[in-house]
Amino acid sequence: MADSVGTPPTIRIRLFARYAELLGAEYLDMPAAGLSTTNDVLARIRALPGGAGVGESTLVAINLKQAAPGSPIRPGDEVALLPPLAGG
Amino acid sequence: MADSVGTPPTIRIRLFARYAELLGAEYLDMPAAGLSTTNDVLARIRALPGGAGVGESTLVAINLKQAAPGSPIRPGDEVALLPPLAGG
Amino acid sequence: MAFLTRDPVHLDALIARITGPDRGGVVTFLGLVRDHHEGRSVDGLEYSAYEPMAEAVCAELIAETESRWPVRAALSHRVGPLGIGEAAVAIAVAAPHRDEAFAACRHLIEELKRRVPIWKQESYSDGTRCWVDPTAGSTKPSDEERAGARPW
Amino acid sequence: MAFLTRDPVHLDALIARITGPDRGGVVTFLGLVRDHHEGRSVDGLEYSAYEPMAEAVCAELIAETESRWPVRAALSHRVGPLGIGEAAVAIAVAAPHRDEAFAACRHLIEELKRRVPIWKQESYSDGTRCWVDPTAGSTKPSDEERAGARPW
Repeated sequence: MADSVGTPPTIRIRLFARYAELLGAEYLDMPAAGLSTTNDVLARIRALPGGAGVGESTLVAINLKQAAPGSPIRPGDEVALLPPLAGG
Repeated sequence: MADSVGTPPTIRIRLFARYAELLGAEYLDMPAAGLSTTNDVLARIRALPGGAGVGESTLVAINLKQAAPGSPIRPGDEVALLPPLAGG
Repeated sequence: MAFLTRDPVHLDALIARITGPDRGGVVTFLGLVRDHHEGRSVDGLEYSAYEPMAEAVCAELIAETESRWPVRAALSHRVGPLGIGEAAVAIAVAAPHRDEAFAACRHLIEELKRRVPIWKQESYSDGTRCWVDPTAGSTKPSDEERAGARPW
Repeated sequence: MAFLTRDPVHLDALIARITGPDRGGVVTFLGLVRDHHEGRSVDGLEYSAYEPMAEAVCAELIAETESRWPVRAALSHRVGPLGIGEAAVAIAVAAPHRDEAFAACRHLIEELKRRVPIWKQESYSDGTRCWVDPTAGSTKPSDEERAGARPW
């Protein structure tokens, strides 16, 4: 398929609330290379300008499901970084 | 006072729900003589036709306040015999 | 403010009486008329009360609840005939925090059942009626009640 | 049925969805917007959500509550701007007995706060805004937030 050559596989990283403000974006599409767990995603985000505010209490969801720290991710996944929840 | 001669002191006994049906009355005015505690009132009521149904679980109130078993009563008091409560 | 009412109870109105800018947690309890009781089919029921005492005890319950927890509380109890599904009792508690609102609301319904002089007569689909006795193992209509009909 | 809404939540409508002739005990919880938070005067706030996940988690909470207790449950959570005193969340639980209704309602609000991806930004009377972090000791506006204004 042309796609497999033309567009390298990506991970969509969703950002919310304070994290969206810190990074200045509601989502980022990143090359999947080197991103094999949620910890890799967190490390890459924290290296960006504003990313230092993505703290230890960040929850991570993969494809709308909360995931344990260090869960594996695959190309095409949507990984959401959730600041401390404040509903209710 | 004429009253003290003409009308001997009474106790008003209020009856509710099942007890009003059993005794056929919502209240009875009884001569206070011989009625010095709530137990005396219960005994007198239980001796009336239908009064046998006024059971051990009867609660007693004196002048709108729930009273411990055997509480003293005085002429002029309103004594209420409360079947098991069923509000709520 | 009367606690007993012959009219339908409105939860929103009850809540409106107790909320305030400092009270962010509201817990309510509604007791609705069920369509059966101990296996018998209920058509409707009628509540009666020793009204002046019931009013006094309800006021006492609200006062003691508001002194034990930092809450505002309100309650309303129906008297007279009710149909299936209608609210017999409504309680609302507002508090700065939800712990207190839950605890105080629970306390109010338990104490109301224990202390407020109100009685309930159920009418069954077979035409009999029965005064409900929560202290009894089960509710059986007495002979008088089967026969019908000393009017209340 | 959507659990998130931009419109005011109506407790009566929520209750009507879960009552039934066999469920005589209804417990509800309302979370209202308070006028202060940690000593600061709040003018209003705005909720935002990871909407598809929030809807999925709410559905999961209702399902697990209804399987753990013999209850029917409903909930509604606001997103968007809210004023002081408005209900941010409403939960209603109906059960045959009040024990279950209280327990299930309490469970729902605790789990909702713990698991549903919703965030709250408060606006204070001094013009600053702050994302509320219930895991933090206290809420302090960051420099970015003080400066104002990356639009959300």
